[in-house]
Amino acid sequence: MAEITLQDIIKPENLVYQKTKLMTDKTLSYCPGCGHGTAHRLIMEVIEELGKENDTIGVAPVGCSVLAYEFMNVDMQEAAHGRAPAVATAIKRLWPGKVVFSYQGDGDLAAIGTAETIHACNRGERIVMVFINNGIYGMTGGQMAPTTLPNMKTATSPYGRDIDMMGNPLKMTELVSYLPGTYFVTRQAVHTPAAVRKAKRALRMAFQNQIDGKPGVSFVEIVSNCNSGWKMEPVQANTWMEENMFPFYQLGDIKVDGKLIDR
Amino acid sequence: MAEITLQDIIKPENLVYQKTKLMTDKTLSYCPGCGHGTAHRLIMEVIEELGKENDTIGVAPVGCSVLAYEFMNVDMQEAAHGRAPAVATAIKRLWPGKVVFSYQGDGDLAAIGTAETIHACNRGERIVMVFINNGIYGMTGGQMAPTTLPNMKTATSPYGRDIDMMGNPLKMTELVSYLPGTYFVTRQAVHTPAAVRKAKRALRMAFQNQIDGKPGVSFVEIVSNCNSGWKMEPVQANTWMEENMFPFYQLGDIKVDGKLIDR
Amino acid sequence: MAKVRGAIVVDVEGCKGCGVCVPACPTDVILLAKEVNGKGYHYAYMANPEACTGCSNCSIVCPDGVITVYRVKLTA
Amino acid sequence: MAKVRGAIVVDVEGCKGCGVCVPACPTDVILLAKEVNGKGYHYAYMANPEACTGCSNCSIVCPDGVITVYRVKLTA
Amino acid sequence: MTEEIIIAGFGGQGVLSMGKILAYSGIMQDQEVSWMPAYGPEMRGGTANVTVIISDERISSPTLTAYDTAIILNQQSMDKFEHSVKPGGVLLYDPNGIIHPPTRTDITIYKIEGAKLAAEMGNTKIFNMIVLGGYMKVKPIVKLENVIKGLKKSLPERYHKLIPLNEDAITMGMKNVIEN
Amino acid sequence: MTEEIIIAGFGGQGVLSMGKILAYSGIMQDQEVSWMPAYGPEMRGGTANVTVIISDERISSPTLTAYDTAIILNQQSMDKFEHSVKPGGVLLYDPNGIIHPPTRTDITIYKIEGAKLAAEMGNTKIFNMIVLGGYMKVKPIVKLENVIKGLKKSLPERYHKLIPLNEDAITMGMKNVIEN
Amino acid sequence: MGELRLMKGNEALAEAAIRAGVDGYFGYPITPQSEVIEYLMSEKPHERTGMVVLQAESEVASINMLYGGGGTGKKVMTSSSSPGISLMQEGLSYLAGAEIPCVVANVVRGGPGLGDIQPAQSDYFQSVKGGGHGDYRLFVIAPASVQEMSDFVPLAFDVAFKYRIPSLIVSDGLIGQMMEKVELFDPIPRLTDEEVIARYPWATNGKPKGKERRILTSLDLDPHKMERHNWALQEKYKLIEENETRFELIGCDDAEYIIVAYGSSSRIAQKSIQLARKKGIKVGLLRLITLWPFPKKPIEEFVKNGIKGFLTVEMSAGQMIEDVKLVVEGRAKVEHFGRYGGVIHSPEEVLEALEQKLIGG
Amino acid sequence: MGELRLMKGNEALAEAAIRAGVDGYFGYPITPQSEVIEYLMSEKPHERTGMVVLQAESEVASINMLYGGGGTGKKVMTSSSSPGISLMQEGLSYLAGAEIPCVVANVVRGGPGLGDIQPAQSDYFQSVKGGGHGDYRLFVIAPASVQEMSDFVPLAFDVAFKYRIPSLIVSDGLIGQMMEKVELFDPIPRLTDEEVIARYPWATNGKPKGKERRILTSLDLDPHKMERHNWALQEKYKLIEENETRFELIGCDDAEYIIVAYGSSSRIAQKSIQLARKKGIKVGLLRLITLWPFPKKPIEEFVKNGIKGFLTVEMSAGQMIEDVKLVVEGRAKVEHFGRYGGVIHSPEEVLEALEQKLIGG
Ligand SMILES: Cc1ncc(C[n+]2csc(CCOP(=O)(O)OP(=O)(O)O)c2C)c(N)n1
Ligand SMILES: Cc1ncc(C[n+]2csc(CCOP(=O)(O)OP(=O)(O)O)c2C)c(N)n1
Ligand code: SF4
Ligand code: SF4
Ligand code: SF4
Ligand code: SF4
Repeated sequence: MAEITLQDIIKPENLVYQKTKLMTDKTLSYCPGCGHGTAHRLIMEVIEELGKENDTIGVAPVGCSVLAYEFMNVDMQEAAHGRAPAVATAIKRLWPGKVVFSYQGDGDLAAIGTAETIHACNRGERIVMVFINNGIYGMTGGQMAPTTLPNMKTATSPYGRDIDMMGNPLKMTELVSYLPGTYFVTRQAVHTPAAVRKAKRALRMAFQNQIDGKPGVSFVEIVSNCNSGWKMEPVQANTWMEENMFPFYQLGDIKVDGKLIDR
Repeated sequence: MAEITLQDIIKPENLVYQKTKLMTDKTLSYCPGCGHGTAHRLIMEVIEELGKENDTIGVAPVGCSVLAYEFMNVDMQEAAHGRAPAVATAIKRLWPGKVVFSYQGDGDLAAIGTAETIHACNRGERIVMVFINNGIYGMTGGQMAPTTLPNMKTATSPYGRDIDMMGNPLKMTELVSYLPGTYFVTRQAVHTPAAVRKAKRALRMAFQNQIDGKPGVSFVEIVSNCNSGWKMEPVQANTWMEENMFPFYQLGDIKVDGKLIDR
Repeated sequence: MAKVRGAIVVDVEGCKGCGVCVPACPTDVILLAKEVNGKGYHYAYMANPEACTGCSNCSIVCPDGVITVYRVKLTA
Repeated sequence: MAKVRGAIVVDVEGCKGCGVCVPACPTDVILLAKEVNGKGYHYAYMANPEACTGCSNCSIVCPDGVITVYRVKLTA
Repeated sequence: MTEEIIIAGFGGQGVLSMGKILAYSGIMQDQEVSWMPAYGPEMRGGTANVTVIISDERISSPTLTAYDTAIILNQQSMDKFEHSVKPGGVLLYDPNGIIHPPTRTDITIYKIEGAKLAAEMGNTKIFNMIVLGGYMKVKPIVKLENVIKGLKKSLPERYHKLIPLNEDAITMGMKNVIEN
Repeated sequence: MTEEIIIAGFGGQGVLSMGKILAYSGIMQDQEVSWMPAYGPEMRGGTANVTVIISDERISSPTLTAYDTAIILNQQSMDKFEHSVKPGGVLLYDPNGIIHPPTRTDITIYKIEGAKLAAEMGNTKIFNMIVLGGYMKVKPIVKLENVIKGLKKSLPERYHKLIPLNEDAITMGMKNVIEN
Repeated sequence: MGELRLMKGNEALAEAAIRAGVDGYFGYPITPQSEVIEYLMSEKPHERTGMVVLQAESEVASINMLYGGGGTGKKVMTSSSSPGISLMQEGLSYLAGAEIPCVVANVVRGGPGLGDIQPAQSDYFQSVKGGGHGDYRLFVIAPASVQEMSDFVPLAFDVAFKYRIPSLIVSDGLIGQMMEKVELFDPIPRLTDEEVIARYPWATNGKPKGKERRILTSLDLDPHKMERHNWALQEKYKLIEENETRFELIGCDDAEYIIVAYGSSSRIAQKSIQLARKKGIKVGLLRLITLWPFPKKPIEEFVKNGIKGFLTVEMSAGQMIEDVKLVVEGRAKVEHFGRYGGVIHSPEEVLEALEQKLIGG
Repeated sequence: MGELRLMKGNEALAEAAIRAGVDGYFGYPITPQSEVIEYLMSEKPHERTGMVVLQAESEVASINMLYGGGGTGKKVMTSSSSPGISLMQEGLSYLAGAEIPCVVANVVRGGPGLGDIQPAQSDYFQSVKGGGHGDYRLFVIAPASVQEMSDFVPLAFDVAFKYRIPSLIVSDGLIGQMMEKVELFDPIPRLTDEEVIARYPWATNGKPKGKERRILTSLDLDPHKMERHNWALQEKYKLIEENETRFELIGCDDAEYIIVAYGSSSRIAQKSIQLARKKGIKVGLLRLITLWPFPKKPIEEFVKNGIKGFLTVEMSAGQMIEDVKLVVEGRAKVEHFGRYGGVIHSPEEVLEALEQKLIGG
């Protein structure tokens, strides 16, 4: 076998992976290792692959991803805290031919935005909702989220989440899966190559459902890390996530084609 | 058998049923035949029987029962539309020894108040939530509620609730039963003597749970009629309710002692 | 041969004539009056007082709580 | 005897040195540099370029999308 | 010309729709009109009233404290509005259910047995049209033809077959109104 | 006496806590103090700065555009604050990472090799205390004993054992600060 | 002449929405304005014009639906009454900040709190000074008749789109519940998607091929950029003040006194003026049509021409009077006569107040 | 002397809440005030005093928790920043209507909309004119130092309970984020349940044996009763204006010009005044402590004594200036100098504005 140099390999014709041009060139505002970046990219890759770059409107929430519009190279609206489902509802209703998605954190979607989330799902809006569950309020400095695990320490549960005083972690994704208005509900992660590939397949199915006019919300949770909030190194955070978050927030499809999956 | 006259029977010593003194003497503001009155009375009877007249704080919502404080002879707060669970949460947290209940309609509890409902339940507040589901917004003149049945006509669905456009009826009670913070969840009715007796037993259990410090919300739905909103005579409305509401909103206990019932 | 006899007292002015008590009575004691009360409602009354067993069914379903029930045990 | 050879190009200034790509590489190609980039991050680099198969695992997990991957099939 | 009317009675008596027909009739004869109901708790209490103004000029306040004409259909309304009729004005009432008939002497008082007549005609729903007829007789502000036009405008097509019946009721009212 | 100081550098350099210790020391010697950090996106960007004022009088504005002393710990901060030192004022900087050293001639410029010294002492965490020492030498506003008292106040009990180490660092800084 | 109808103010507003080519209405029931959504639903506007009508889960959702829908360049509208409007304050601030056009109607009722459902004008401050946070304004217009409930809908949209500002139509239970003759304007067809795209290049409805994406946000983490954005907003507001102030003068030519009022209370006041004129009192009415921008010029003119005094007649404890005083600056007497909590002035008591507070006083 | 500490404004507020004997804090995180709830949680106030601290699901929930908790006679408090406060407007109107005492702190940030997280004073109108619906007022007090972030907590509660009115503490990111020396007041023990019951007979905490039940509501369907309730509120507000107005005069004795400012901008202005005095310009500072009731008297005095002019220095496009003008009524020059959207004035530019707008102009 001939000796081959890097120069021989690094040639345009040998390109196998490159950041999609639907991500802008701005440096992401996220902390090193934060899953938000991967989630952004997967959504943009799917939209690019589906050829919907010029027909997509995204709704970015308040949260770490408040600046998502700086990175996602499609038309975007920044929404008030928790209200992305209402914002996306109106967009889709008025432009039924466009592809509409919301992208929300756990504080946004499962605390202040609970009513908007439940009702957009219950009405069966034909949108994609991407739900980044990092178990914490990242943007505001690591406070407890509805999804924070029992005994987990955050800025507002400095001695650990006390279930008796602060309530239970909320499985919003399971909850919306019980509503007839959700058509596809799944929980994914983006911390390993295998997880990323699965998550991308899930996102592709979600967007495809919308394009095909399938009745109801396609809801994709992505369990993600927040290493600054959790006060860990990125790789350590991913391990902690596998060991602590996944047993509680079990990965996999929950509802497909409008039918609950036996799990 | 001796002839006995009405006068012989109608004597204080023969009294077997009389409106509890925990209901005031004001004429109820409800339409003839409306279940709100019965529900009010049952709650007051239970509180009287449990000896909690001087230790109860009720929270009345916006809705037909906005004037509940005129009829229930205990300390009462009128709450903003949908916010009774938040109001009741604070009362109970600050007076853990008192008995606290909220009383809400379906618009109040399941539309505008969805977030407060879900989160009070999820936190496992030790309160009783009474949920009057009449499938409609009574107070404001019969508009569609989240609980309105498919094809049911209301002021804002004059051609019947179109599921595709207006979404699905929301089974809020089932939804909250999935939350670990609910301790007792049940669905009752008050249109027949048998139903009333069952409903009262349920309410007694709910309040007893609270008094016993059981962890979590005791949630009592009462499927009720709204004959003006439904544009029916009271007795006819009750029949319609049995035939149309009950198949969808199945009566019975859903969760007892923190455990879901197999139904 | 009834072992018990009952009677109800309807607060005529409080009754809204909804008729919910009528089918609730197992012994068909109650009817709505032809006459109306001060508020224009056809109030409920004991049309068939003999049959009343004082079971309280009517009073517990009455949304307005306007029925008071009495009962005596007849020692046969 | 590798049938394919790959190579990655890390956008050094864009890399945040999170290290997520390191365990993602099945053939242990990547390490974080001792040196830091302009933002003070120990950026990722091909420590073991021979082993790269161009599988793209690293690039798809990179949160910042700063890895570009190339691959050639070597006709044996 | 400006005619300021209050119509007041029970909820089911067709008070609001009588006012509406009156107002529509005004429009049909090119006049300005306003129709202002009491709404909310007052309605819930079982009573209903509406202020109707018909005028050749732009109407200022749609709510009033004094009226040219009061059409009164139950005792509560009598208690409330008898003294709001302007001196020299008109009070028209249905004596059914009226315990204390009006006593003012500075106004003209008319009586119409609307409820009784409606029962006789075998249709309680036309009660308000009978009363309207009475009013039209004592205050010929709106012409019958315009009332009919107004009815056509305000009723959905499928109810147009009822217009002759309504016309009969109005005529009946016109015939049977009597001065007190 | 009023001393208006800006301390500016990277997020991890202990800029804010150095300011805090300084402010606490002011309190220990019965002075008025204020400590105003840049917060929010500026912080997220990886830089940090804090304005500390120590005064014998009530302090008015806690934010300033001109300073008696600037303590500068990276190039970005040098670019931003070199020209905010009042004429006759003091600029103290750590040359580590500084590409363009300060050029002003109307102020006194001091250098302290904080990063290097900390590395030598085997503990990068005391970097900011070394710099503080340098500052205390060139501007003897707060007394060492009050700094120690301040440290005691601001550190949780369980960290009090580290105070001697901090004291060493301060001394090291005092010794090693040099005029440019 | 357009079609004549006898309609409630709320119905006229709803019918006008359909005719004005509104693309989407999002609302939640509340007395005294539930007829708006009820009328819309019964009219099947989806069949008439393709308009979307959706009952939202709350007023918070409604206003954020306006944010989404308005942001795409479509004409969107909601309506509510006082407590519901209070819930919209965050959303309104976002809409103003992101410069999204839309129309909100407030059919005001008595407050504070749950209050009652009777007419009131006690949301004036909230409407014109900004009930939400930050320095922003809404274009605020106050119909005084059912006719104007209809006419002001297209007007509110025109201004909203011209300046990219939310418009607020402020009426109350009286205007909403009463029926009057209304001449309906001829329907304006809804814009096609292509027209929307061509007209509103700022709108987010799918990135145009080969062009930059559009972003709608009210955020700028850099305070200096945020300040520049605010300056631009203030410039825009100045422009609106110059161009869009509206008012009506009734019987003011020879007036020695001026009643200042808007909406319902201006109707009552008109009657009072008729009564006053009969008594020989020379009083005129300045009826505000826009509440913001506030009609300063006519007041300034009156003052310059030596008016003896102003009486503000408001169904509130005295809110609009502040804006009158800010123009008058002590150069003439300014008095307030208010009924509130759902009570409407009688024309007679307004006259009495005029005599006692201004003429006698 | 109380304990001396170096604290952030937000932390001082939180510590003061514990020491003031607050029974319950209910809040939702938002920059730049999340330290309040974080500090409280870390202090375990439940162990220190029995105080309840709960992170609510939203600001809407928080404010309604205040309604519930405050209604029982307990001392309850929340804090937020501009967008969160906008969400509370309905609740605040209810609290005012039902006359429930409570304390709300707004650590203001740049707006409108999401804006930024830097200090601002652009929620003045919302705070003092009522951002919610209906005629109501809040007792609004503006700390200008960390010390006052502490001291004003018990004061705000005192007024709140004395008059049964919600109190609003308005600061901003500067006051919230900066550290200063603060002398902590000695803890005031929480009232026992028995004391609460004895002191506040209006509170709903279980019907007393043999007595009437208590009802808390802001509803009265009868507009005349509602109006009477409103009259009573207005009477109460007058009383508060008489008794609770607070301000500070700095260097005003010989002043020819007056800067009017509050909170952060009053701190900046103080520095400007030092600079001005050095230049021989005789300028004083009127620092508002209460924003409502607005300190009219000192302004009236200045005008009477022939002051040459007022400069309002606000981190807003000009809101508080209206209240100054309403007192001055054209008798002296009133100018505004604002930086906003999160930008803070520099002392130098305030001096420049003073020279240009008032002295030179
Ligand atoms: C009305 C309102 N309340 C609070 C905030 C402050 N805030 C911004 S983002 C956020 C929560 C962020 O957490 P999450 O949604 O989980 O997203 P993450 O940052 O973790 O991605 C909060 C509370 C706000 N902007 N608006
Ligand atoms: C913020 C707000 N929005 C809307 C309303 C109007 N409103 C009062 S009650 C109600 C709904 C009533 O329906 P429900 O809760 O089902 O109770 P019901 O009257 O049927 O008993 C509505 C929409 C309000 N008072 N406040
Ligand atoms: S007590 Fe029983 S038997 Fe008697 S009337 Fe009532 S329902 Fe009938
Ligand atoms: S149920 Fe009660 S209100 Fe109804 S008819 Fe019978 S007695 Fe009357
Ligand atoms: S492409 Fe595959 S083999 Fe090459 S460095 Fe990346 S993960 Fe390793
Ligand atoms: S995953 Fe990306 S950002 Fe992280 S170290 Fe690797 S190349 Fe750098």
